[in-house]
Amino acid sequence: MTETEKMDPKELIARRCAAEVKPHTLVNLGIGIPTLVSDHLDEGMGVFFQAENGVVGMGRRPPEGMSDRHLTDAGGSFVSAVPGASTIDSAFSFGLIRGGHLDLTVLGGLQVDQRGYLANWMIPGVYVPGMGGAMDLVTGAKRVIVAMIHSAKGGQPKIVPECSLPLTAERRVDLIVTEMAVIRPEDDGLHLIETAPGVTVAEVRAATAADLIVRGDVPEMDLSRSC
Amino acid sequence: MTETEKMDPKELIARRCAAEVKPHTLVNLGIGIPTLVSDHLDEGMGVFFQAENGVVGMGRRPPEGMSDRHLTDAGGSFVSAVPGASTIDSAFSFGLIRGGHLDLTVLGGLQVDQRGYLANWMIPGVYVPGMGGAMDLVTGAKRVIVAMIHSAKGGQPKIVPECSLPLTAERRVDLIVTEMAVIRPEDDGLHLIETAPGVTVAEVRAATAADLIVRGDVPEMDLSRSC
Amino acid sequence: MYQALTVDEAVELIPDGASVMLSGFMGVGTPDRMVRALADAGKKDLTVIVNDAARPDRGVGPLVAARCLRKFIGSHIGLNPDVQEQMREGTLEVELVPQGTLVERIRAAGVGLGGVLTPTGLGTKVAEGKQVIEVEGKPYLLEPPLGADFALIAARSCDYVGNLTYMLTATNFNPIMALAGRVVIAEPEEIVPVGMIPPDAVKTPGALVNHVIRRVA
Amino acid sequence: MYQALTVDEAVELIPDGASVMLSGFMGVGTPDRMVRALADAGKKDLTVIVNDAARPDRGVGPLVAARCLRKFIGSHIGLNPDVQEQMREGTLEVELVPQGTLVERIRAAGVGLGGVLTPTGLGTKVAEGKQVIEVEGKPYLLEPPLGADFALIAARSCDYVGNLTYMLTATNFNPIMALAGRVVIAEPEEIVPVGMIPPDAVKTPGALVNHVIRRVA
Repeated sequence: MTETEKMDPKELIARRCAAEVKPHTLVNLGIGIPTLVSDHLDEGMGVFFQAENGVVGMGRRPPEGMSDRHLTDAGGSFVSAVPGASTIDSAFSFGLIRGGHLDLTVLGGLQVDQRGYLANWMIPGVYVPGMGGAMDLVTGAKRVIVAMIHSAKGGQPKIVPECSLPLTAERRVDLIVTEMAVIRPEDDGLHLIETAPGVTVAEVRAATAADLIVRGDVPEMDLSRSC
Repeated sequence: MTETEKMDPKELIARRCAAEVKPHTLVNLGIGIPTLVSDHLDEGMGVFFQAENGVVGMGRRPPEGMSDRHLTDAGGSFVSAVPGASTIDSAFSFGLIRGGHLDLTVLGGLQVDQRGYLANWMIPGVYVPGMGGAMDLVTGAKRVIVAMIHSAKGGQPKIVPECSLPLTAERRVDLIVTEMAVIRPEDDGLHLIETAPGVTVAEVRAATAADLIVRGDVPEMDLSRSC
Repeated sequence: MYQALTVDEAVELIPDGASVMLSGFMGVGTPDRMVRALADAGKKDLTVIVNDAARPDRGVGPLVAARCLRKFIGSHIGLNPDVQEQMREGTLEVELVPQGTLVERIRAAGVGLGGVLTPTGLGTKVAEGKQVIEVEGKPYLLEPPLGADFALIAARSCDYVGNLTYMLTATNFNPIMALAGRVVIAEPEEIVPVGMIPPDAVKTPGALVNHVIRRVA
Repeated sequence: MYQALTVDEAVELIPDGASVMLSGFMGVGTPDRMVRALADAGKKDLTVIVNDAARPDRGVGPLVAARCLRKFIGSHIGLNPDVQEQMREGTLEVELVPQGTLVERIRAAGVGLGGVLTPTGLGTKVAEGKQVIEVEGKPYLLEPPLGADFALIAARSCDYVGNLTYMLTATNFNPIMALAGRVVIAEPEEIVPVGMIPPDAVKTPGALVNHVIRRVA
């Protein structure tokens, strides 16, 4: 796995997340690493990407010189629309999100805790960007995946016993994907279910402040499924 | 006023109601007598008629053979749409009604009482058609006019001290127009403000179970303002 | 996200006792082929959520006439004597809901809200037994969300990914009910290639539609 | 129902201290001519309701930079350092609202509902000091309606009676805010004759629009 060992950590996370996306589903990707997930999906899968600002069927960047200011993603960047796309107002867009019509959201994280609760919208006294659509996404999506670098800059653990940062929602996320591991929050805590190529269980534990439950051998991430 | 004395009572009511419609407003007309109101308005007035089923800018019956089942009024009858019309879903339609965007509604009535409260949606044990949009209209419209024949069949008074029939809303209507009189509910009760041509105050009182307040001379309805 | 089904295949998906939303206003914008097939199939004990009872031969009428319903939730039943008769017999339960409240309760279920706070119905029979919530000094009735097992949608056009459009007043409850059925079945008048419905013209994104009824052969 | 005004005439309607809804998402779908004119006019103490603070030169940015605002109500301020700075100084009050709650609060004001019952924000800082209402055994936050003195709308097309359309993701908050301003002012990119926007394509009926801004000469 020389290739994957050299892989950029963000690319590795995006690639692993892509394997979680099912055909013919409605998916919302957050800003940052989550945005990269779509690069690893086959356009023939029938996945429609929704953006909070009101598009179902967002496509990649338009051809050079053909972007238009009436069509952007939730970060304000120019995008295209795939054949079969639809555009909707903000109330409808959040109706899809809150109403349980969104099959999956992949979001970045600042902290995730033992209960599977996510904090990703502010660092009091340091950075207050606002929650944007994150609280609705985490509350309403059928499935929530947190895609993030395992530790903060400086090595501070981001997977912790209890979030010290303000929570995004009181909902257990479904999966945590980092460049070191795949972790599934369950009733009894955080299950370490995969490690990245070349990463040991002990290394994951050392970089994680929360307890990790390990049942039997932990397989290595399968990064071959995505394109 | 020989002409108006001979006028059909429903036509007289509709004509008097038409004088209450202001240019460039949004108006909803109920089934029955209220429907006749639009016949007495100039199309150049810029009045848009809304129907609960989702049209703003309803027009008259289409030319013979040109009606289409995708465009009807709230009674299910074929209508047309005026230039500048728009069609909206039911949530938007009632958003206009409940949100205070409707300038006027003219509705039929079974009873109106001393407080100005209207009952117009059921006669327990006799007839239970349902309220349709009436409760939202009476609750939400900026102005509510009740257009009805003064007494029930058999001469039973419909303007009563307190409605015995189930109320449509706990909102004081703004005006009552009958073939005998125009009555304005206010804080202190029902003010008789106009009588129909050839009808005396005593005759109106005799046909009305509620007290009527009369201040000075009661003028005769002016039916010349409408077209 | 969807499959094209025959009307009979779609009807088979709907079991006796199911709750079914049916769009339409006096039969305008109602999926008539589905209604007739459900009646012909002799479905029993359905709960139907629909604006009005239309007339015996229109809208939900054929389902009432065939005695397929156990419960009717809607705003108006005045023009369908079958409903009045079955209500008097006690074989059909009728829940009358103000039309604006009905559509907002359906929307609330569809968009994940916990209910509707409306001034409509305060001080009337509609308020009986319901909670009144005060917000900023004004009272509102608390009306619960209203979802259903199935939403049967009458569309004008449908493309291959299930995007729907509606025409004029045949729109009515359709776009709202398409949010609130656990299974959404669309009966379009025409099926068109992807791209024929521009993004801004789509009224119901295909992501909400589970099944599409084939066109008549 | 509307009059065509110059930008300057429209700006004169808006007094210091007014509450103003401003559509747009990262500046896409924002009425930029109105924003610039308000900033140039040196308006003071405005309360602005807008999805996000965009960037200093986009969306509401010029109003922030010109220090026209006393209060900002929105869901995201992360990309506008001016907001962060004025918030720290204490000269700008910021109320952060989850985006889905924000748009529903605006809609509630626009459609005459008493508030929003949403699961979003439960158990977070957003819930602090707010009432929790239980409906059918599930808890929801009660969020009040949010209206404004003015709603400034960026439309793609407008016809002579004020019917509006929007284009692609420039739609966003526009159709909802057009319901919730006591005075609604539309800034269209183009003005077209009545009839060019078919009834089913209208996103905001002209009945909601009080004023239309003239096209650039």
